Amino acid sequence: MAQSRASTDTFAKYLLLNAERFRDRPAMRFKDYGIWQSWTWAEQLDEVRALALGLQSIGLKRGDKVAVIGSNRPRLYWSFAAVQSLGAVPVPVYADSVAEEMAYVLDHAEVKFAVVEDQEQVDKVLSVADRVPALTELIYDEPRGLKDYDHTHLHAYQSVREAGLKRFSEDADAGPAWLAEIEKGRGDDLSVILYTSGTTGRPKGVMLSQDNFVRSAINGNAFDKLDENETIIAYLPLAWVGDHLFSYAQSYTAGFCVACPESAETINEDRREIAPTYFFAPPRVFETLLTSIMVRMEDAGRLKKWMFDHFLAHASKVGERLLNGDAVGAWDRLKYAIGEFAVYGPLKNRMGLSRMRVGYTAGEAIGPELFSFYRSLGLNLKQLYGQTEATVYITAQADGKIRPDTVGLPSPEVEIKIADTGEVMYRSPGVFVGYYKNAEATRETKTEDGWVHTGDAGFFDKDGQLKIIDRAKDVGKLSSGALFAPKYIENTLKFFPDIKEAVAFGHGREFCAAFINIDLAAVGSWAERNNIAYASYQELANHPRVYETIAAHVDEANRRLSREPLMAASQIKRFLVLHKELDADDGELTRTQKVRRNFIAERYGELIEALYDGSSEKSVETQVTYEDGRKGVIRATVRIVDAKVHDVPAEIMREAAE
Amino acid sequence: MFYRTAGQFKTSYQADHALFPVRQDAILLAVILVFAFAVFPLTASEFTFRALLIPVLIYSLAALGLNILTGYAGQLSLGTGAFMGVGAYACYKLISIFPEMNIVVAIALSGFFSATVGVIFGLPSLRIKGFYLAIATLAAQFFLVWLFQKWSWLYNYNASGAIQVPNINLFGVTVAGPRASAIVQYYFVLSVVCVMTVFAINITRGRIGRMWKAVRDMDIAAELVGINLMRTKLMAFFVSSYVVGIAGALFVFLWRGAAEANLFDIPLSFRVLFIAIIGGLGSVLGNFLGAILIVALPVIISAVPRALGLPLDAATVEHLNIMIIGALIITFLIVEPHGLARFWAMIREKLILWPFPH
Amino acid sequence: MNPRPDHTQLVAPEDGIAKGDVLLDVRNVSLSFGGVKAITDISLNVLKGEIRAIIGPNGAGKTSMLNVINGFYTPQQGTIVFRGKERRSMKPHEAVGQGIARTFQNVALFKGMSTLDNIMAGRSVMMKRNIGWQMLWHGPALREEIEHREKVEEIIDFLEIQHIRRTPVGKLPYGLQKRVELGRALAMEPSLLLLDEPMAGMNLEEKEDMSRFIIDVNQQRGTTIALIEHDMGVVMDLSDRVVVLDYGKKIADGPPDEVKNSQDVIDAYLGVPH
Amino acid sequence: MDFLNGILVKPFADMAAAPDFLLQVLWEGLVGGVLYALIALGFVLIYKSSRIFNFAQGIMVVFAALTLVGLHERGVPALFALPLTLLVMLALAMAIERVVLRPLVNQPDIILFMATIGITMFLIGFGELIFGGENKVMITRELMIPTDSFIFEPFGGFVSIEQKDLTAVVGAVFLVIGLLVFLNKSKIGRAIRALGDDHQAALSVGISLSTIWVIVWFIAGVIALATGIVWGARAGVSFALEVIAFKALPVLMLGGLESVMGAIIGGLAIGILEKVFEIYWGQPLLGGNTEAWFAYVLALLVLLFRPQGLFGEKIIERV
Repeated sequence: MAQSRASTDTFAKYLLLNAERFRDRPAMRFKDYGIWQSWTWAEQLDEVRALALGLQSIGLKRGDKVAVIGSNRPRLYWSFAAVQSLGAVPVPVYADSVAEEMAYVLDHAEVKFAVVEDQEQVDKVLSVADRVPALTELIYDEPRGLKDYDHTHLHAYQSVREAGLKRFSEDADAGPAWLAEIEKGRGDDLSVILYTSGTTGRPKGVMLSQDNFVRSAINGNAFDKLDENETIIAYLPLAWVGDHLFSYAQSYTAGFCVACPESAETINEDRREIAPTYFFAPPRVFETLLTSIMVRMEDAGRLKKWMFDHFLAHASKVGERLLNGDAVGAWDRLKYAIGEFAVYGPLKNRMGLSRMRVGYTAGEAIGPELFSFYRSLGLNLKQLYGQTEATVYITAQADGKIRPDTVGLPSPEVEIKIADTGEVMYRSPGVFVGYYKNAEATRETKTEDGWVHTGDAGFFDKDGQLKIIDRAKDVGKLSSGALFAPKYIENTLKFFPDIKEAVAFGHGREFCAAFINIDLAAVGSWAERNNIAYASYQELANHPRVYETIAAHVDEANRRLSREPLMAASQIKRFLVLHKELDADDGELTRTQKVRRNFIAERYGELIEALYDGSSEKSVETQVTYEDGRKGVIRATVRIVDAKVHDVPAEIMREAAE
Repeated sequence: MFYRTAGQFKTSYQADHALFPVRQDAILLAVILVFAFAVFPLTASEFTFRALLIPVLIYSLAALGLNILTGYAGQLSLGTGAFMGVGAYACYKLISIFPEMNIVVAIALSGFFSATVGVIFGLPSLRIKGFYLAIATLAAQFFLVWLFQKWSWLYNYNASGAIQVPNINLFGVTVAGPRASAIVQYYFVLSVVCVMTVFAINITRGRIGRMWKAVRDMDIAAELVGINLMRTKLMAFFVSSYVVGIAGALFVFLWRGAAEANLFDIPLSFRVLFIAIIGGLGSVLGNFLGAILIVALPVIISAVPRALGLPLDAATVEHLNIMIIGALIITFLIVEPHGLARFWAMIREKLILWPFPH
Repeated sequence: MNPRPDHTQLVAPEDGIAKGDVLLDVRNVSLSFGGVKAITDISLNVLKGEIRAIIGPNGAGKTSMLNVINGFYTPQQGTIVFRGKERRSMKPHEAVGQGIARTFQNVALFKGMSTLDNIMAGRSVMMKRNIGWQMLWHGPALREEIEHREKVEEIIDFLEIQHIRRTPVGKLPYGLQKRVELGRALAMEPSLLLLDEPMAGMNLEEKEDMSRFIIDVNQQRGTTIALIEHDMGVVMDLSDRVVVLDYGKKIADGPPDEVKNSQDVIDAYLGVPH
Repeated sequence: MDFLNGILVKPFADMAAAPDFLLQVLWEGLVGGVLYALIALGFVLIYKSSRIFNFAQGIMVVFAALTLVGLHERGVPALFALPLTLLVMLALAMAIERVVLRPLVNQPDIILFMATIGITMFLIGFGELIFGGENKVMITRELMIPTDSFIFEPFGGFVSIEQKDLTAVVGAVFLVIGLLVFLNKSKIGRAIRALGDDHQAALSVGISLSTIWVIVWFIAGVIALATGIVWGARAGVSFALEVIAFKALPVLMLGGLESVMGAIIGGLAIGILEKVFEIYWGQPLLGGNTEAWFAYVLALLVLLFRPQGLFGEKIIERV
């Protein structure tokens, strides 16, 4: 059964290979019942085989689609491999999708089976089952509360697994037959269909082949020198391409161990325990982490606070240079070493990143200050620019010389060109097969010769590093003709821990204006310390002193924008603090928590008008969706405030003029 | 700061139930043990052994015994000194009657005598609670010390009324008596204390320890989860008095060399109680910290003025000593009522959370 | 292969009583304290597998009733038949031995211990290794400890209190303390679980959670539950049968709907004088 | 048989044979009992008002006596030294309230108890440092306490009653009566009594908790001084006196921690019984000095049957 690397073109084959070469090395850990339950590769093979045989016996066939819905737990990862081993296609679905969204995806993908986490997901799937005609069998992991459900087409994972084990032990042919089934797998087989939440319209099903993932993963492993000694913690949605690549594809190809946290509440604790060597997170996670660090340090004693600030300042001075291997004076090195002992080391320890060798931020642009903060601590955090359609990698920053304002060099085997419109286009082994049942969209995105439109505007700088400005279609112009890149402005604002989300407007307008969402954790803690009572987010957001604070942040953001020749014109003239948190349940954010600007512009049209008509306040009614799906209306009077616009500093004017 | 716990995870309950689930704690303990077993013996003077190291260990053990009863099982006792006396006298009689008996065996057996007496005086705890029980334990204190004085069989009818430790050999080395060297006695005491401490830790972290703590925290609820109060309390008295008895035997045989009845009087009981309370009730570590403080304090108080060139007479030092200990007790209770162990726990917590304040 | 239990171990123990038969029969019990009558000639039964509620206004004798059932008080008159065995009195820890566990109106946890230890303490009775083994720790004592830890972890998982596993219970908010207390009672694997106002002092969300746990305990583990509750609404949703006490007397007994419409009950709750 | 005879018959025969001696024994016991009762009273007052088991009560007796004698030794006239000592006791009460009680309010009982042991040690060290550790003679004569004896001859025998003992008993009776009047009739007294049950109720009287504590500790100090004078006159003044503090503890067990009457009756009962036991059983049969433990063992036996003491309120456990 010896497999050579060359012939391993599917994940099922990698599973067999790993069970041999990494037999007793850990493949999977899961914090459950208080300890890290662990499985070696050999055991993982047993689990996957048991599930595969079980699924087969309840009717799963080659080519069937299987929805996988739930949080990061071993059994759901195993179902990917089990489903793929039989030549069927897993379709991971965002676990927090409301029933409506889920119904569309399940139906569109024509899923026949669904493997879900618990009662909540079972209920959701059952509630839309009549709209998903293809769906026949439902398998759940967590049996709690499901005892009295009709089990004709509902199966406990445990019982499917046991049926598989029984088949394997009783039927001597079952094992070999399964292996034969795996042998039938080819690199160009479909590996998964990932539904992108798209900023507009219905989600599209991105079809990715085994090759797409295998080759991207191998390239990624080589690029970052990942091997079987890594450990990662799997905590991002299963349906996100990044998680599928990092926690599944790279784990299988490199043979490293994936750790699943106990629950959403314990993720920080769990990360600290595991201390991943390879870590990935969208900027939002780094932001939250930084905010919580700063909030917690607020309560520290004077001396400790001084020490903390002092060493962080030193880190921001020399930390990145040290990491980049630049020359740094001996005294600064010594001071940095003391800082490492007293502040940086402990801080990394508390974040659970002490052992991190390689870290990526991906998904969207990260604020340069935020990025630098982590790097200055000595963390090898890098940016990665990618897409579902590319199987993640388009560009990535290589170890060493890293500049925060670029997303790095093209990844291995990726070709990139900038279209006349300024749009970035790429071609690579990771390029997707097509959109499922949507040839038209496929044609719009992918050219005949395999180039894919990213939809992002960008350019290569003089080092050949790619710089992304914004979504190609979002980059607009002020009525003066000056460039308006909303995301850039928003990121500048979001640098402040008090600001959780911002939405900038200005295309075709005279000036730039913004909606701001405060960060309840940061501002709430500030309010507590200052004895400001508040009953709700809305009340806090509307508090005059909160407005004062935010105004100061906007002013600082404007000062920063004024230093950028391209951006100086789009300083924020007016802003308001929004009366509710932007929420994916209301469609204001995507499931990956990106702002859906057009939707927001439509929904809050009156507020935008108020921003530009000079009024100082505006009463609005907004419909909201609660967690349980009920709808309600909140009313608020939102105040609008003017911000100061800064002159462009003279030396920058000169530079721009040159 | 020093505690970098990231990456320390447990894949089995065995590992989770290890004595030191955090690696740095194990390292710290290893360092301390190296000091205790190697560095101190190589560097300490006779005076240091006799005035500091040996008494610290013995008092720690006595406080550990008391802590089991008071800190874990919640039964306040003011009669520790007398129970130490029972251990000492029992050991003395055992050695007198069976001169060939191995000293380790004799000490181990003498614990059973104090344990038995402890259980007898613990019987009232089934009906009496709180301060009433504390006073009741004084009955044991006064009665037993009276007995040590009046029952001359106990001290082999010596005219002096005191017990005198003969020279005793263990594997050819003199461990007790006038000829024993301090370093040998130190090693002997250290070994006994280590073994007893390990036993105590194991008992207190398992089923029995939980039952004790349950009785301490809320005896009614403990009874209603099926814990037999009588057995649990008497078990605490038994184990506690056993350890205290051993400490008493060591106290006389490995340190003082001779003892009169009034050595085991109230002041001894209180000294042990202070050690347990200042160290921290419900903690094993605290007993050691408390003992270090209480034993070292008089030494320091007499040493400091001498070093400063202010020679104080012995009586003044003694008075100052008592006064300062009194003041210290109050200060400690105000600053950290849960003792030095909690103090350390807080420091440790700070080090783990560093740089965060909480 | 790594065994991962699936909530199958902790079910109510076999006690020889079939589902739907009488598990507990309280017959003509009266209890008084120095002349003050707390309970007057009350009879009621609890069927195996049901959720039985005892309700009534303050001072109706509900808690006294539970105290009689689990042996904390000895009634002056009447008998109690549990699992076919008749008795007048027994020690509370003997009641535990027979399979009765309970929670308290004012949380009675061991404040100095962690959540884990509190629940472990609930299994003290089932742990047998003697002090000799405990001293050595490794070997049988550790094996036993781990064996019970596994079951306790299931309960922690069941009650969704993983994140407070190591927290001293004294520091927990009230709602969580109640949950830990339920966990401790469950750890005793009782045939009959007595809950004294499990939702007292909780907000709506906590009440909903607690109701869900109670129902899950009853349905998944088959544990028979007798509970006291002040909040009528919760009781009516939760229980199979309800008995209403007032001034130590039984004034109604039957399914929730029936009881709700009983005039006596309405009067009692509205405080009509007797 | 001899043994049983020694326990059950002979002591009573001895009593009957020498009733005058029995009377003398009873009187001695009574005087001892009065002192026990006084110390116990100090305990009870403090316990009732602040739930503190004041271990330092015994040492306050010594400290008060020592201060009185010490002041006199340094040339302060006796009658001036007395009010000065009272001032010292007031200062002590205030210091204890400020330094110990206030920072420790709301701590568990055992912590407060330990703190009073700390106070005890501090006072011992402090007292000895200032006034020296040697035994001193109470300034009985200077305080105009008669030192002669009344001699009676009942049953044809001989009973001697020292006048200072008689003064002590009479003085104690007045002190107790005064105290009871104060507690029952005055506003502060009622507040003190209420405090034991309910802090809020006591505060509603309009006196701050601190004030009440100072007053209570001061009263305990006054009682201590009275006890110290009497006891010092009998046994001399030194820290060896602290043993009487331990004597008061079984009194408390017998009488109950909160009962004033219990303290008085318990004190008298123990004083008399331990003397009788010592004379008729202890010395002939047990080698004497049984007073060291008799009171405790007696109290322990009583408690086994009445865990709350003879006068304590029955504790009903609720869940």
